[in-house]
Amino acid sequence: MPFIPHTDDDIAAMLQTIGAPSIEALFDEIPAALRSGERDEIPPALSEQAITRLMRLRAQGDEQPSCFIGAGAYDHYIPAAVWQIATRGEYYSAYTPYQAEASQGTLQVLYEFQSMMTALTALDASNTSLYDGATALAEALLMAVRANRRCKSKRVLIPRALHPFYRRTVRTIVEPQGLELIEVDFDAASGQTPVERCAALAGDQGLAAVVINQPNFFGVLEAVDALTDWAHEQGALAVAVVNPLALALLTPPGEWGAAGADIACGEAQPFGMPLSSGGPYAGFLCSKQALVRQMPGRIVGRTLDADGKPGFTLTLQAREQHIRRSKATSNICTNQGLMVTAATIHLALLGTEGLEQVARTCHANTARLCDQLCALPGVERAFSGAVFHEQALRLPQAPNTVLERLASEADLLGGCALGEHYPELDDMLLVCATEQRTEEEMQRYATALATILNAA
Amino acid sequence: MPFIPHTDDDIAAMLQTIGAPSIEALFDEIPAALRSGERDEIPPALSEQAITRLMRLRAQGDEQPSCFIGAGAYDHYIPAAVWQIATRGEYYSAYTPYQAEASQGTLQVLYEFQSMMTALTALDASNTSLYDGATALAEALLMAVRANRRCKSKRVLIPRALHPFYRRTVRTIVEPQGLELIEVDFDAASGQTPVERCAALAGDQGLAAVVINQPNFFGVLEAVDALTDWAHEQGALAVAVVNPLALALLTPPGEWGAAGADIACGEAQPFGMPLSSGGPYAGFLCSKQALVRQMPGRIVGRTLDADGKPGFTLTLQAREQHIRRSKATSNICTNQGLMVTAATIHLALLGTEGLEQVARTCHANTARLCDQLCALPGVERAFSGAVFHEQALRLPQAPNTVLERLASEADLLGGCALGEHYPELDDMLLVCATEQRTEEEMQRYATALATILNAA
Amino acid sequence: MLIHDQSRPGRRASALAPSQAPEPTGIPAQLRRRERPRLPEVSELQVVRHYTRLSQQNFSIDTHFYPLGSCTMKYNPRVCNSLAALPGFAERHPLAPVEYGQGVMACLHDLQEILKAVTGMSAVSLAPAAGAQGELTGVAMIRAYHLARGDHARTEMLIPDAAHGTNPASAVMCGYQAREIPTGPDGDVDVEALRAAVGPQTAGIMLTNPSTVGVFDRNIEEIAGIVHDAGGLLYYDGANLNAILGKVRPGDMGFDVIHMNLHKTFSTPHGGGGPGAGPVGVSARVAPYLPVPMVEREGEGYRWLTEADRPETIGRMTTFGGNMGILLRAYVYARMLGREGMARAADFATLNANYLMARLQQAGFELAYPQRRASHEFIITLKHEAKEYGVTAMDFAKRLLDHGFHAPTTYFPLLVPECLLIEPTETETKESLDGFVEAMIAIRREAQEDPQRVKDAPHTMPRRRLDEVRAARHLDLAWTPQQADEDGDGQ
Amino acid sequence: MLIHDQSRPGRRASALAPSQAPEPTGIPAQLRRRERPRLPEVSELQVVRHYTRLSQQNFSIDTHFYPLGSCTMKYNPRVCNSLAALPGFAERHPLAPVEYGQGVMACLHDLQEILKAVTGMSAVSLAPAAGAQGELTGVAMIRAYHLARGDHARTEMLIPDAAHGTNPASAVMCGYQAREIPTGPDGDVDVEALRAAVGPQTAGIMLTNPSTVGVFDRNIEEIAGIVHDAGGLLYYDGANLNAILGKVRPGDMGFDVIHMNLHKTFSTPHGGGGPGAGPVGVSARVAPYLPVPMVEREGEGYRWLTEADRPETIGRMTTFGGNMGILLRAYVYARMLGREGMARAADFATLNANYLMARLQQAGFELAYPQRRASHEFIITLKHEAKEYGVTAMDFAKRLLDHGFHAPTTYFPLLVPECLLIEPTETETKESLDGFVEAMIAIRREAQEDPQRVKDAPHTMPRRRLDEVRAARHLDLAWTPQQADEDGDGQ
Ligand SMILES: Cc1ncc(COP(=O)(O)O)c(C=O)c1O
Ligand SMILES: Cc1ncc(COP(=O)(O)O)c(C=O)c1O
Repeated sequence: MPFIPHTDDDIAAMLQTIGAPSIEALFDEIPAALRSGERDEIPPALSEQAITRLMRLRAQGDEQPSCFIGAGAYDHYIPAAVWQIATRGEYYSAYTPYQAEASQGTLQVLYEFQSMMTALTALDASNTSLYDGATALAEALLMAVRANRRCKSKRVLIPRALHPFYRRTVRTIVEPQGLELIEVDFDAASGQTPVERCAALAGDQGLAAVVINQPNFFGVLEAVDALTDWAHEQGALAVAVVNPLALALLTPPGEWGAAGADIACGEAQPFGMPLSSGGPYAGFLCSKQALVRQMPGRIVGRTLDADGKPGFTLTLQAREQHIRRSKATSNICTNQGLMVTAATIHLALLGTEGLEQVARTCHANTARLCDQLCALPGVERAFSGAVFHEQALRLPQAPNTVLERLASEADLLGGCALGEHYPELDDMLLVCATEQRTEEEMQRYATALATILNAA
Repeated sequence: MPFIPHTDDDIAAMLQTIGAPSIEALFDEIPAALRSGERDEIPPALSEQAITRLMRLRAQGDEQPSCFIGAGAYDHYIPAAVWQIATRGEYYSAYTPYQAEASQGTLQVLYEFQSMMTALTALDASNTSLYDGATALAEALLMAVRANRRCKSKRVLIPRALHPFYRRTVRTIVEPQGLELIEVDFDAASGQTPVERCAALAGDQGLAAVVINQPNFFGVLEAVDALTDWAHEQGALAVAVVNPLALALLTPPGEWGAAGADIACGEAQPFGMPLSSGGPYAGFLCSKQALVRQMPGRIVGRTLDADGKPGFTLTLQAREQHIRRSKATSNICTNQGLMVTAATIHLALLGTEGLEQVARTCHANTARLCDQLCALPGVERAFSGAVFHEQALRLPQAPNTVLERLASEADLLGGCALGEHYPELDDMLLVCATEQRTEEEMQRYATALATILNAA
Repeated sequence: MLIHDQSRPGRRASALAPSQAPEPTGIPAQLRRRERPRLPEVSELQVVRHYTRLSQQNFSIDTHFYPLGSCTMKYNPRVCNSLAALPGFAERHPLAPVEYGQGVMACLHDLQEILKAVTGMSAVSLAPAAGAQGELTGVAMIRAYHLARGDHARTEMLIPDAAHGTNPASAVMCGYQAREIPTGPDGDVDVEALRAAVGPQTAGIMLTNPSTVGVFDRNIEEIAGIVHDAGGLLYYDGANLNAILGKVRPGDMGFDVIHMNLHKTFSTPHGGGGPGAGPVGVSARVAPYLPVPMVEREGEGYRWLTEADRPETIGRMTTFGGNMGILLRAYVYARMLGREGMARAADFATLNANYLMARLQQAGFELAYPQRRASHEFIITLKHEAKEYGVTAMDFAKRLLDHGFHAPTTYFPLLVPECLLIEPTETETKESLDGFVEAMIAIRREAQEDPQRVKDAPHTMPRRRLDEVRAARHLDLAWTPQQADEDGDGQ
Repeated sequence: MLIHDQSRPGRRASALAPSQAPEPTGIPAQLRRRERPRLPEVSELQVVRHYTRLSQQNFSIDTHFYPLGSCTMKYNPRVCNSLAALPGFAERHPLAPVEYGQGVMACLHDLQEILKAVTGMSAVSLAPAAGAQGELTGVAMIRAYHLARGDHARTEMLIPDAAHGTNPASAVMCGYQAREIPTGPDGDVDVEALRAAVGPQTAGIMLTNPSTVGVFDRNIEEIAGIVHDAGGLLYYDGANLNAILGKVRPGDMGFDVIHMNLHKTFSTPHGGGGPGAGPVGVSARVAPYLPVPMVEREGEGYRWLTEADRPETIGRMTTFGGNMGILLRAYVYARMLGREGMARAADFATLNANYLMARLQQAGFELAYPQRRASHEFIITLKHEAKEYGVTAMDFAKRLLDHGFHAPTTYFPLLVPECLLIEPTETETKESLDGFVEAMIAIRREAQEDPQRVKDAPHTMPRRRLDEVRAARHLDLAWTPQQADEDGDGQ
């Protein structure tokens, strides 16, 4: 019996102790009419060997060519040590560290993660993860609305240049609580979100929060200082959504504008998490100290043990559902602990310098690729705003057709067509060349695109 | 600097403590004339990311089709847990357990391995590995010659039906010490090594040892009882070379004939070691208790600690080179510890029943495959002797040509052509279908062979 | 010592980074950060050694019996991990064309089908990232269902007092008021109280069955009738599905919406706090509201269903549609169990729980519901021990650590005083359970003879008992450079 | 507890085996075993838990500073492991056609070239499975060289008394008598004694340089002259190559034959006792005798050189030609170091050794060769401490374990009394070394104040000091069913 250690002798002895005639008898409180049997729709058991064969076959079919898609998930190099350590049984098969004394390993890793995220964001406090970037933003907005006592409304300003899937997810999660999401459009020339457009939407009841995305979905860098200051002038909290890798180079949210963003959140996937068709990743959320009691999710604190030795424990649990139930800051319980473990190891391996090198290389690769592509007739940078490591390009042919041909003819995934999410941008392609992309691959892209465009 | 933690400050402080002006100065005892610099022949450093890219490309090219080759190395399923645990840093990056108190993990694993091997061979003692099957046999013969006080000569009888690479390796290793290797031929009809042929070669000076191989290179099962009894009648030690997986089904060497084989050795690769182009594998060596002081290699014993608690330590070290130097039983020092760790976990996972299932399935698969192939005109079993999981087949076409066509047309490696090693068997192919081979693969083999033979 | 305390300026694990990259001249100076972030600067060996040693300070399934009630800490098969990590799966971009995703989509599709069959629901979406998100999703679908019918009056979600904290929290996140329903003395929901509570304001009820007190609610059909008659829907919290897998199906019990904790019943790793996966299943009338994406079979291949295909969907739950790597693990596990293995999990989880319960009762511990069968878990109350020896459930829990056992869940559910919620799971041996009983007996004996020793526990862990009050009062949530300067050489 | 002690008849990790296979009717009954072997019968979780917990009882590089002299315990990069385990490499059958092996063969070929370049030898074979087998191979080649020249009189191999035990053992395995050459007071070989020992019976000399006393023999040129003039060949034991990598090449020193311990200098794992890899390099005149197989480049591809190509070869060293998986790891490591990284390893290994030596000397410990530079290792002698406090080198070694440091090599080389041979390697931080010095000082203080405490060490390991005498007297080398019956419930 797979995974079940019971011998016939064990079963007999155990039933005798229980005083039950059979295992079946242990289910005698279930109304007989409700009982069901084996389901033919479920296939019969496979041995480990057989399922391995099946899964290897399926995985082989999914092996993808060189990837120039970014759009919220990025192909970064993950050092071999990261997952060899993160999958050690002691991390992999432990639960949430409720018994602190028997979980110092996980707890310290989480504290170190918090320390790394506060260092990157220049904020005071971090939680130990939310499900992903989009849900982190949803939680950040709920948190901001709860925390913002100055503003009576639940109105939140969100840039349209924010990832469309973030906006969709946020809507699902926050609308039942009556938050009103107001989208502010980007400037068609720069790709940025101008303060003036925000101002036009401020309205009478005020804004509880303003979302500032750096870089935005188009890779474009926003004027974060002005936006933050403007948000604060409105009495709104400034909620930053950032690519944490970009923070190796960019002004951290805690230093935006005069007072700094109040909350920063985003997707930690660039820190050691495989692309894996979209998950598991990890959302992060940092804030100023004053807001920490409104934070959702687990938080680890350093304290002392009975001998006065420093140690770690979950803290501020009174915010959480298992204590506060219907009054909790969030319903989140299981989060993304293992991914955070990987992220912590990943960041420790890279260090300040390594992370900066990765960020710089991504920036340089994307710039180089775009220089090559924009040398082709009819291809041009779609927006004038500076970018981090993604760039929207305007193509002289339908992006979807170009993508199909790039895949079949040059064995590469050329980017993300923008038309599906922004109908008015249906001639645009969003490309990203991380540090994983080689000269040869970029050259191949340029050559193939030249052929495709020529042929038309 | 890859892998080097020193900061400039560290270097300066350390040099000051040493009282040396520079690192270079620390090499000032090396005669200047001998000093060399960087070698252009060595390529410049690659980052982990770059070497990963290179090695993945190279490994991709080596991915092989379904494999029906055995001939001393077998494609068995390795449970995922085996290497996930064996590569835990505490096993992977430890040294030989010289400090027993800080190495109980490795030591107990080795003791458990010894226990598993003695259970399989029905002998009293096991060492903790030699380099591989062939060197284990070489050591076994040196051991037998040392131990056999009754026989003055260093003559050893070796079956020609033993793996050709074993015979070649043994020759390299034992001939410098004056051992005389006498090869006894197999019976062309049965593929077995008849006692009568052995008897004809016994000679006047007697034999120190007789090698008995079960199954032999052709997969054929030898009459081990008769051979063992005969060897003992000659005053020779009986040295068994066995596939340890086969021992799930076959009489263990310790029970061969009236008195049992004296030494058993072989290749532990079938126990959880990847094929890996030929290594690292692990040789095993077991013997009767009386011979244990002549054993080569590390041996672990169970003993008590100062508190009377049972624990493990290397024992009988007086046999070994680091104590006995030129009088040691062998020069072996580093052995195959990690592979043995994997083998122990592998065997614990399979257990008695699982191992027997694997052995049975290999036997059945090979039989089934051969039934299918022998249904083709001109294809027949080459020997009449019963087999474990390998079978020599006689083909109506040159085996090498057949193999090439099987590879290119049916994407499978059809076996090992025997002509290279046994000129008189140049129409033969040795095939093996382990538990890894599926119905579909075997069917594919039969169909392809039919096509190839038809076309001729 | 923190990894930060090992940092020295200029130290690097430099085989890992790409070679010297150029200044990012494309980024305007005013957007560049002024000071570099203070991440640890350490060598690769330091990182490996630090996190390897830290790991050894954890209890985990792979090292210890971990009978944490409501959490189903059973063996996480190692092969699930290695197969989900195959490059074809791990390296696939979420937005890669479906032609490069037929493998993963086949697995997801098959998993949807397996989950439908085993729960008796008519449609499943794999989108939610964990159990609590499954709840949010489920309640949002209930809300969508009522609103679509123009029924705006339903503002209350009924929730038994025994329920997990996520239930009321999820209900509130969806804009409902959570209304508590008491549990009867036998552990079943108080049906009369329920009857009194339902009405036109009732959106539905969230039930865990077997409940978190570890018993199967025998009145489930009656409860379903009451709620349905009042126009509400039944929500099934599937955290305890392991107890009834292959025995009885939520769909057959009358539930309209369920979530499953695959990291419990389908044995994906808990990872020190996740990731999980919380697929939702629904009856036909709720199906239109399922979150996207879902996988549909089309001819020989598979495609994503998105908002375009499912206009009434409540939407997306995460950016890219779920914890795929976890879903793959669950799929591998489900295939290894197979149809016959599902019920077997329930059989032996239940056998282990009832055996452990019987042994503890025979050893003189008081059961919360002695007249009932245990499901896969059960509760003992240490209120006598607390009263007589002054030793609490928490003290027992801490002392268990010294005996090499992770503590059961403490003080949950809230309605049983000084309780331990004990869930052994099916993958533990009889010897493990017997060892646990011996430890409990030994601790009780010690509580009589030397209570302080129990109160001071643990004694053999890397740390003694941690001061949680101090942690909350003197918040220390992150290493800072200043701290390092103050501390001198750290700790 | 042994895994055997957890065994229960009929228990199985049954997801792992293929389904019910038929009776092996093809095997005659008289060849079938009568009784099934008693392997442990345990569940998969029991296996995982048992070996995970056991592992935690080990010191290792990944967890502890491990300054084991002569063993070069440096960081084993994790990526070497994952790349060698890629399916294309790991699953390739040794007899698969070369068309399915160009990847691995390219790596092996490139590794041969790198090793040639860094050692200054003219040809390299990767066949030997470890250092000692490299020695056997090397000495066998020396023998073949003499025999090929018809020189049958050479029966002696000269070996310094400081040499590793494998040197004399390997010489004897090749049929030579081992003749010891003393070491001078400064650690160099006693040249006069050498001069007196050489003659027509001299097959060669086996040298480690830097030697196992941790110094570079300054007279190496003179030694080479003496041995060569006598018609002998020079054998280089490359166990200490890490000290001179990229600084001086054995080929340039005049060596004819060398082996390299890739598991030391090229950082492949020691694995609790292997596997290693011990490639041999030779000068042109010895090249014909190199063991097979070797890899040769042919056009754009690679092929194996076998006996057919190399008729004078001494033959095969292992069945299939070497520890390929280890060679791949070494190759990855070599490429990550690159040409500039080779000398850097030597630089920092030497810096660390000299720093640690200086600090210990300043702390009052006696160096075996105080007037000399350390190479990558050095020796201290605790003869004073032994005499004055009755605390031996072994006692220091055991007490170091309690301080969280693996002990250095003890009582080797044999010529220095109460010695510790200390090799920190280049991958350790200054903080590690400083910590080790503090521990040594603390132990010496304790030896003065409470010597028994040191003699009773270790105190904090999973076991106290183990009784080795008992182990050898009452041999207990394997679990047996009888034992289990006697022991009752085991230990
Ligand atoms: C009964 C019950 N419901 C819901 C949950 C929440 O699930 P998750 O932790 O996956 O969000 C849990 C988890 O502990 C639970 O035990
Ligand atoms: C100096 C010296 N020579 C030779 C050897 C033998 O090498 P191996 O253990 O790889 O067989 C060693 C290993 O410890 C050594 O230190």
